[in-house]
Amino acid sequence: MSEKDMNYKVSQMLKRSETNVSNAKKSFVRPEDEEREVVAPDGSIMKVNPIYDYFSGKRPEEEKPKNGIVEKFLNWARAESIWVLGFGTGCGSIEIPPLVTPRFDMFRFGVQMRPTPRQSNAFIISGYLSVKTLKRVIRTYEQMPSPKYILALGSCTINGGMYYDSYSTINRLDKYIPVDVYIAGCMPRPEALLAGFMKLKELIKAGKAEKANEYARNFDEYKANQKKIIKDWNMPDYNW
Amino acid sequence: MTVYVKFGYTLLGLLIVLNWGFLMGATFRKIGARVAGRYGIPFYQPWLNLLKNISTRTTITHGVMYYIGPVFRLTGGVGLFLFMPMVFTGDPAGLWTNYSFEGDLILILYFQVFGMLGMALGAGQGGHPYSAMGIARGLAQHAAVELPLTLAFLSIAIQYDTFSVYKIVEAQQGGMMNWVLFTNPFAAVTIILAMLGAMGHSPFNLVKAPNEILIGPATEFEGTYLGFMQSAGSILHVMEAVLFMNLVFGGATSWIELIVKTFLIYFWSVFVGMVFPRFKIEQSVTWFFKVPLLLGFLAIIIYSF
Amino acid sequence: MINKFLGFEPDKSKLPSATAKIGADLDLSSHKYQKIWLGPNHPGVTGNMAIELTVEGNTVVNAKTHVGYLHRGFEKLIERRLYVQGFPTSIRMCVAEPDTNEYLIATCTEQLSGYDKAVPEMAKWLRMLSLEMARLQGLLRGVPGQGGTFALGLGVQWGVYLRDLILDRFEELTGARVYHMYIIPGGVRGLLPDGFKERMEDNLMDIDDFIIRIRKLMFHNSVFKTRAKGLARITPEMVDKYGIVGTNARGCGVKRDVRKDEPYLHYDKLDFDPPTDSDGDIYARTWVRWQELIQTVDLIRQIMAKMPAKGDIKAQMPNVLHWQIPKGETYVRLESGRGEYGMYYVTDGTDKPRRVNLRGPSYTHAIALLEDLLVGADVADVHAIMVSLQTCPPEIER
Amino acid sequence: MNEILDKIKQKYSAEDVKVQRTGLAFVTVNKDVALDAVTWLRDYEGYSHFVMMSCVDWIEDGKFQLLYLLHNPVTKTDVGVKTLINRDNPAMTSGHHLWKQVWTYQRELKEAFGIDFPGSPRVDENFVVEGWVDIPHMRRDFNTKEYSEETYFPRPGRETHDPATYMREQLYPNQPVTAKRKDNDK
Repeated sequence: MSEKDMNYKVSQMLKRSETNVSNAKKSFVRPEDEEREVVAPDGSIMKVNPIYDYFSGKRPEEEKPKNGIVEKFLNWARAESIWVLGFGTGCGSIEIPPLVTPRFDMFRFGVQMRPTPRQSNAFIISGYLSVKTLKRVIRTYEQMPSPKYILALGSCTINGGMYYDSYSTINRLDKYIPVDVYIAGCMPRPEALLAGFMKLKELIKAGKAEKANEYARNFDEYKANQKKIIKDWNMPDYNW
Repeated sequence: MTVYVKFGYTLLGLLIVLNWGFLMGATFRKIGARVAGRYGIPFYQPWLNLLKNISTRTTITHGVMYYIGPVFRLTGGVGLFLFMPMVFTGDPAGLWTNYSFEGDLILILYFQVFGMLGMALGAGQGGHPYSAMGIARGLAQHAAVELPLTLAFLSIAIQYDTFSVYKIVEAQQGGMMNWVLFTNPFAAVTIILAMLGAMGHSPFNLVKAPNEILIGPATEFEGTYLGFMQSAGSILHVMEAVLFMNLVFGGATSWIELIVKTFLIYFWSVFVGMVFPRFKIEQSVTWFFKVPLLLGFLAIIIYSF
Repeated sequence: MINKFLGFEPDKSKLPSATAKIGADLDLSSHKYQKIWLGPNHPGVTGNMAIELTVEGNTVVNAKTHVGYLHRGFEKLIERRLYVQGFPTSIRMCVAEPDTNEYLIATCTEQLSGYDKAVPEMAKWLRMLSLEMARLQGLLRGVPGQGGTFALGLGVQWGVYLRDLILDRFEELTGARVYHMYIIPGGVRGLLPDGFKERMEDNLMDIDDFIIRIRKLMFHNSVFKTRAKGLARITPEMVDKYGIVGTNARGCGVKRDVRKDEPYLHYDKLDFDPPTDSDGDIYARTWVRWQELIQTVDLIRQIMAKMPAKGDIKAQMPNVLHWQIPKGETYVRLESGRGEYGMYYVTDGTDKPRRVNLRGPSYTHAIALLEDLLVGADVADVHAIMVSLQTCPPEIER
Repeated sequence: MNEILDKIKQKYSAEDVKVQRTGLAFVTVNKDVALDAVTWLRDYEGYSHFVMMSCVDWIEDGKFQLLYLLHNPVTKTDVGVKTLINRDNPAMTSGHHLWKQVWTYQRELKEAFGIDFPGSPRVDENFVVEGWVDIPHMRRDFNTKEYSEETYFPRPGRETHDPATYMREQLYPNQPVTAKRKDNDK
């Protein structure tokens, strides 16, 4: 199938899915999350919308890098201290334990694990993503502080891999969130992961790992893609 | 003029303590890695982490208290430092004794809790259920640690008839046999046991356990706040070690001695933490209320008569 | 939701009323309870799953397991692949011990097409070797992993290192590190390389040393005992009620082991006795697994000693691209490191299977059993209980 | 083994009794007595271990085939009790009171095949897929490849081959095509 045909097909699919989504839109929000009017303690009536809390309505903004040598110095520090979020999204996470243990020991390169998205700046998408996980990945990614980097593990994040025809897993990760480094293989060896981290360091030091800004810039496009496959969109558009 | 000189020396001392705290943290992570058979982090990793944390672009807010939490914690560490004599030179107004005065032991006890309370307020406003849970656990355990610790401090204060840390150090000079470790063994053993809880290493680190809950109070903090908190943590660790060194192990007469002694004191808690899993909160509270509390009472009773 | 889609709503009043409820009835607006989610993004959760806890203070009053984060639709995908194409797909169903899936799907297809008698002797021994190695690498992660849930990370570090050595041997034998595809219909893919037994013996000696160290580190450790004893107790009555299998059942004294009960391959020619314990708590389960670690090392030694030096490794099979299996159905089970692991395989006479359904032990352990065991537990123990049941989410949702 | 099969034949007029191998047999009984047979096997014949519950979609016959697989830990034998239910309007009596894990299977079957089990706890909740709007995903008439191509974004340039056709083209490019096999990719 040529590129042109594919583009045509994709545009057709988008059209169709838009109608689908609009038909089946309302039903997924749970009753307690629906927008409604409640009576306040003083008797007044106020509107509440539980899934939009008070800072989630804001769009992400581009955060410009600093100038020249300052940014270079900070980039060096960022590259030498990469904190990875401990969220194993797929079967590739079986290769994370060897990385933190004697055989491969990624700590010596300044790569460490952190348990919460607030404190980590690298996210290993370890393999295929089902739509259910993608929803959580998006929320997690948006909560991570900028600058943030995504390493996509395995061929299933590149083009679907052996799950290309599965109804549950996505095919291309870069349609939904921006990816810095792809690590191919099924499953990639720990050495490949280490090489991926080295590549990421190179990118950061060269100032090319600015995908968080790219996400902010193309926010509408990414959101449209995400909403196309997440049929039960019952969360804020952006949360941080 | 001497006021400014003294101030300068105090600032210098704080800088030394901060860097020593970073280095000590890195060294012990490296020791842990070597026990496991790993190479471990480079020794300069904590400075890089600090730089990286400061260079984070996003800043989030959950309200005023959320900002003040890390500041409180840092204040706790710095306050502990300000009133603690670091190096004993024989001169009560010496340059490295900071602002130690009569009765600073009580102030130091207060500052130990201060950081924890600040964290409680900050993390509470963070709003994350794990933060609240971590804080509840942290305060419960802190109370359990403080009780035997305070009893031992009181016993030492009764023994030397003073609440000044400087005078306690002074009284211990002149040979190893003058240390509290030998003159008041009950209080010393109480402190050595309660120290494990105060240092926050396994088995008493459920507060920030990543498995049992997320990482407790720090769950919502990021970027600069986290950098602040980790710096404050480093200072607190060194200062706790200095406190125990001053009270039990005869103080230090030079920076070299201070570094060696704090290293060994800190090593004790790491040594235990390496091979023991962590207690649940009720189990650790029970543990502190058994042997350490009993020994603390004994120490008080013996020196009251 | 599905009802609406199908356009009918069954009349529930005509069917026997069954009012059994799962979980307690809680008034969440009373502010007495708090809902917290453990996972999917949580370092304490095994794999990618979530537990929705309702807590009262520090005590869990209700728990719900949420799975599906790893759903790939394997059973659907295999239905539209040739029998041999189903292989690389199916083994990814469980990443902890992938070889068990290879054996199951190979045996199912062999049984249904009548080739199960044709599998050569040598291939059977090699299959057994690969299965036992898979069990060993799973246990090397699992036994110290239980200490890891209580923050005893040292054992995990040693264990995962030794697991890497076993993966090296796998690489030598099969060419792959995690997903091997070694067992194929009709036999296995290759013979033992030269010097394999010596290198394996070297690693096994390291593991012997590790077994002694881990006993000192975990089972003689007072803090570990304090936390693990009496926690999440399984009684023998619960075994049949919940469908508990494997080490979880053996931990409370119910001796069930497929290798002994219905010996497959050449397990009847090996000398072993599955270990049991009577307490049924986390400590007993871990202790059984530790004993099984010793036993697995012994079994690998026995297999390497008893296997023939040479022989055919693959039966003559039809062209896999045109391989059609007559209509039939079968269920094959084996003993994996987590317990009975089985596959229901239905063929309809074409070149693709009609239905493949995997029965993983976690399906019952991690949902029905875990939800009941968690009630009344401390929040800090949730992770330990989950790991002690050897939860493996991919085999629940496939 | 044979005694029990004879008993099931008499008691529940089972058809299609097939011994697959030593210690494993499948019987088909009527939908109304299926759970009776399962209960009887559990309580009187010692088949106390519930192995699994499964469903096969025989779309040609318009039937769903439900399977209750039971294991006897004493005699080490398995009996699979099968029953056929109608494909349009599928519903089955719930068996969640028999074993604790049965409701999980029923919840999965409800989601994957659309078979209803009235009275089974939490049967209407999501099991593995979230926000599913298509027909139940394990039914034979649900085409997963088509769905995937429509919903997700296939990467241009990725090719999939039917193995038989591809190998024939590669190995014997000049030979005329004789095999009548259907293409793998519809």
